[in-house]
Amino acid sequence: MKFSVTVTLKKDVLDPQGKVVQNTLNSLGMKNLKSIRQGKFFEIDIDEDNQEKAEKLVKEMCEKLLANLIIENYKIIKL
Amino acid sequence: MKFSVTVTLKKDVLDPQGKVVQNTLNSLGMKNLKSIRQGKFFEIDIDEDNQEKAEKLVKEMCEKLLANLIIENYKIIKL
Amino acid sequence: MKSSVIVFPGSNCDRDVAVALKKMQFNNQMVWHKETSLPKSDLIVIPGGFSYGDYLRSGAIAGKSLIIDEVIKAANSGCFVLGICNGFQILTETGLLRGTLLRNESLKFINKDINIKVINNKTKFSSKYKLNQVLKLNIAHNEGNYFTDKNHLDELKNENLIAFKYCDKNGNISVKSNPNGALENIAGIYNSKKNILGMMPHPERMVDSIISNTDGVNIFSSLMV
Amino acid sequence: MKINNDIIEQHGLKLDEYESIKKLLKRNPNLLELGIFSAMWNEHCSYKSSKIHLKKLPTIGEQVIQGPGENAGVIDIGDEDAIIFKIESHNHPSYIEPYQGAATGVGGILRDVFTMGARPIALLNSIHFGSPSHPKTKSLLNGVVSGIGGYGNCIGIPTVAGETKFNETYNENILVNAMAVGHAKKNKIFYSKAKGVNKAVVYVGSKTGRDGIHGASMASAEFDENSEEKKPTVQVGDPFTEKLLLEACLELMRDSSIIAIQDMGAAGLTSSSVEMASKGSLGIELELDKVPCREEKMTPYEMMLSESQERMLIILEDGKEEHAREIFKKWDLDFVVIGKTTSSQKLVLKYHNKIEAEIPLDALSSKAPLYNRKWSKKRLSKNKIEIKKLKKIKLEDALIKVLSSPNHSNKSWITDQYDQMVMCDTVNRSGSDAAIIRIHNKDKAIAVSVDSSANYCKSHPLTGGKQIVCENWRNLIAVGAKPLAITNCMNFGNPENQEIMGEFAECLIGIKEACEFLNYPVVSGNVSFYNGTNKKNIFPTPVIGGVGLINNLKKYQTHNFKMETSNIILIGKSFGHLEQSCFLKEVYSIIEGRPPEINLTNEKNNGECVLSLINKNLVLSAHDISSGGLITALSEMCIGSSIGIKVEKPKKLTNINEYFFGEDQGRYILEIEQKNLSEVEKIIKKNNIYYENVGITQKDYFEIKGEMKIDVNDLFKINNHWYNNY
Ligand SMILES: Nc1ncnc2c1ncn2[C@@H]1O[C@H](COP(=O)(O)OP(=O)(O)O)[C@@H](O)[C@H]1O
Ligand SMILES: [Mg+2]
Repeated sequence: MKFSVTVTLKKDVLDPQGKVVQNTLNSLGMKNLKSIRQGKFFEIDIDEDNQEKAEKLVKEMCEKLLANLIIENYKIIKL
Repeated sequence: MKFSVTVTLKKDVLDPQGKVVQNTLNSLGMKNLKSIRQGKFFEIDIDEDNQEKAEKLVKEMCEKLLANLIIENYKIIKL
Repeated sequence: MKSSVIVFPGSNCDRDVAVALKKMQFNNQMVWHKETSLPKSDLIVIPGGFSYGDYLRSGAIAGKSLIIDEVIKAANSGCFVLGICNGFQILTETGLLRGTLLRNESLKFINKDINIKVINNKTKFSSKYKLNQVLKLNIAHNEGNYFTDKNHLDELKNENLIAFKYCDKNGNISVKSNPNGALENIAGIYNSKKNILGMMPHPERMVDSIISNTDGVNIFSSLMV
Repeated sequence: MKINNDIIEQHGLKLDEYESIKKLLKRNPNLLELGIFSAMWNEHCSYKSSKIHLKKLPTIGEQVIQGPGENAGVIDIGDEDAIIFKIESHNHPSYIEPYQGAATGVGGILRDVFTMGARPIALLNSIHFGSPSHPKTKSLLNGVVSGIGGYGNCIGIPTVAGETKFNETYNENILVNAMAVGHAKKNKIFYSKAKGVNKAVVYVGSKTGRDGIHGASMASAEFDENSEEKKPTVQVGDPFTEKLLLEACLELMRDSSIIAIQDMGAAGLTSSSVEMASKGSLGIELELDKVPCREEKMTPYEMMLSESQERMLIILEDGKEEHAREIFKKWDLDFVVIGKTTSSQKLVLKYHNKIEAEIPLDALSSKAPLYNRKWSKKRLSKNKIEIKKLKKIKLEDALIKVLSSPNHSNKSWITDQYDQMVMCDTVNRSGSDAAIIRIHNKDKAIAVSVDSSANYCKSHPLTGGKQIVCENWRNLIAVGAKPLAITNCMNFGNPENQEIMGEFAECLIGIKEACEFLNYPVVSGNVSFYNGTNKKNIFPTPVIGGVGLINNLKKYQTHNFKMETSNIILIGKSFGHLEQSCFLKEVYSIIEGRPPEINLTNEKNNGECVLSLINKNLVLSAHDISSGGLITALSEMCIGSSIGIKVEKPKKLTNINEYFFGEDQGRYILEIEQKNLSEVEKIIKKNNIYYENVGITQKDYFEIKGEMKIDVNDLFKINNHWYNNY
């Protein structure tokens, strides 16, 4: 079963990468870019047919490793 | 108008990060993880109401900066 | 004094810090991350480098290793723990220290000599420095941009838990003397019991006058007092 | 698949080469075999155009333990210590994907060094980009620099020196050359020659993927307009895995388990297995089913031609398998016995119990094509540049132009992105003539530097070749090191072009003459041809990487002025040679005429005299004079220290620009404490060396009497402006 996970910085956490990307895009002439924030993306394939169980597993991965819950949020999407 | 962009490594391109994450998750006991690949995620907000124009802009951002087309693919989703 | 240096795959300042510890007369042991017990030690050092390549988030994967449980136990029972650079990142990932280290503001790796100011010299790690003394140490990191929430920042200030701040050579703390964007120029912090120090600059690189200077010596030798 | 002319061509083979393959095999090759031939016979692996020229280089000397022919060169630095080093190009991959190209370039050269048993202790690089105004240059520069840093920083080996140049000749073809230097014990050096039949052939490291298939052929084919669209599977570097591989290999090397070891570089499994077996006059048989693969359904063809990084091939002594396996397991690396050595003198590949390829090894190595390509000589230019006829420029304005030019600007924007201090043995970091790295736990050190001079080489390859060797030698002398040996990376255009081949041949003659005269042998190197696009070739760019020895760390030198009111001495004669100079280029955009002449006798005498003065602790600072001449060198000594100078106008040369910007060779500037001046002069005179007293150091101001006076801090700003604002 396949999932995608996005991990993003919480709202009040500084995003140095996003900031630089934004400045660069602005200086490339894209003036109407209001904001851009950068996060991580994972494509996960697990050997489990029961959706509920599978989702629980993915959630565990996020909490244990993929996201740093102090500064990041995560979102799981079944593919 | 808001978009999300995911940038992923092309097939067959080595993903050292995903590899290490996979090994770690496996050694944390998650044996039924088949594969995990890591990519980037962007949340973009642009000042443009015309969807077609907005999408064109986001596409330009991807090709110019966000994705390295030699090794990466990107996908744009309207939010 | 007995010390242990934890070695993760990808640690690369482990030898450097071991050399410094030996020079300071510590009786040091290297401890491989797959070990499940720690030798008896007065000081545990988590060295700099790129544990697990710093893939995912710097320090994240090392923070899940077997030996870390032992480090946490030892720290909680009062053992001194020093995390340098990647070691600092690992300590924040394990929760032994609070806050996090984000990408440098420039998004570039930075290696250079910088100045830091001793903000608290009343700890076991810093007693041989003078208060407000300006040190020249070396930084080498991608993610040294310290960040924490408002409450914790207040706590750091109120309880005098900020160890060092980036400054210029005259001791001025300003945006200009901040190499990586760290919150309030913070270069190193203590936990509330002050037995754990995490710092981005590398004291072990400044213990030999042929290579640089000896401003880093007192971090190690203070512990000997 | 039936092999037709298209397929042969796609493999970078000429039709007559294909005929030779058929003759050697006495049959038609299958596709796998064709792939193997193409990998082994291409320029990159076979050196077919360069071999006969390279043979002439001096490669022996009492300091040489191993010359060219192994993964890297090995020299003796006294006691039980050896230094192992090599330079290699990664030009084409870096142009396509600058970050990964540069990163894997660093990874590759590191493996060449630690495969011989050395712990790498320093990284260097020589990077050449197109004109700064070319639309691609900025992102290439960014990508290459962060790729070099990304790999070296992560693996934890200091990047300590290099050179960065801009020149429009590299607009469509940048150069990325990486050099690695390692330290080993003399009696613990490992070679790639297989010995003994029926020995286990072990694959260790990362898994094999579809990376850079045809990578080796790519490096030997000219770019054309479509090459960016070809999008070859780019190799991605994994410095973390390389760090594990490094530690695991060094751990296994502590005892005597290894018979032979070789990294999988260009042409991966093919070249490593072929080279190890053919050096030992043995055969080798591989079972491809056992090759650890990253992707599903990989074919034998893909396995044999993959250029996946961070892999090694080892031939083990009997009975050592379990011991070795334990070590690689500890470091979480693959360890698989994939074959054995045989006595057949053939490469035999089996897959699913079938023989898929069977090739006599000599057909791949000693019987590979060898070309004596036509080459033409280049004459010295007869164009004379009348300096007096050029528009006048004030000395100060010219100096500012030079110091603020991309090529002469301070490189700290780059070097701050490299960890220069890790390992805690970096005595002298980037920014000087040569970096100095201490031998761990000892009181001695090595000095390292890389250099090139493409404009000189273009103008007159023979002189240019000599010049870089001398400049590199001088850079080591200036920090107080005895130069021991060099490695070289020959970056040239298309060798099928007679003129380009001439540039190559003549540069090599120049290198040879200088190396012979200076007892400065070549112990390793690399050739990169086909640098250019659509028949436009790059300037000939040989890069020299030199290693010298500092026997006593109390006696080394840096180029920063140390104190006020000391004397400044200029060693060597100034003739005011401005043709091909940086002055003419930066001020007048003129790149013409001949390069400065090389007088090897003076070069040697001057250098040896400077070295003896440094060794006697009579020198406060030292700097060689190169591009930009005397005034640029003096500025650099001030900028590094914030101490100024007061210098007289020349007495003999009438043209002040010729005197201050001339690029005459074999010259050094020394700072001498007043009380030592007479002793120093005595020694210099005794050695019959030409010298001049040019002035003294002073507080704050860079002053040339009656011409200019500028605050040293302003010079610093001028010199630091360009990169930060690019
Ligand atoms: N890409 C680079 N990487 C590391 N160091 C560099 C790089 N480019 C330049 N440098 C350093 O900058 C200094 C000046 O370079 P260069 O002008 O080529 O010196 P020189 O003329 O003495 O050979 C040297 O110390 C060199 O090592
Ligand atoms: Mg020099």
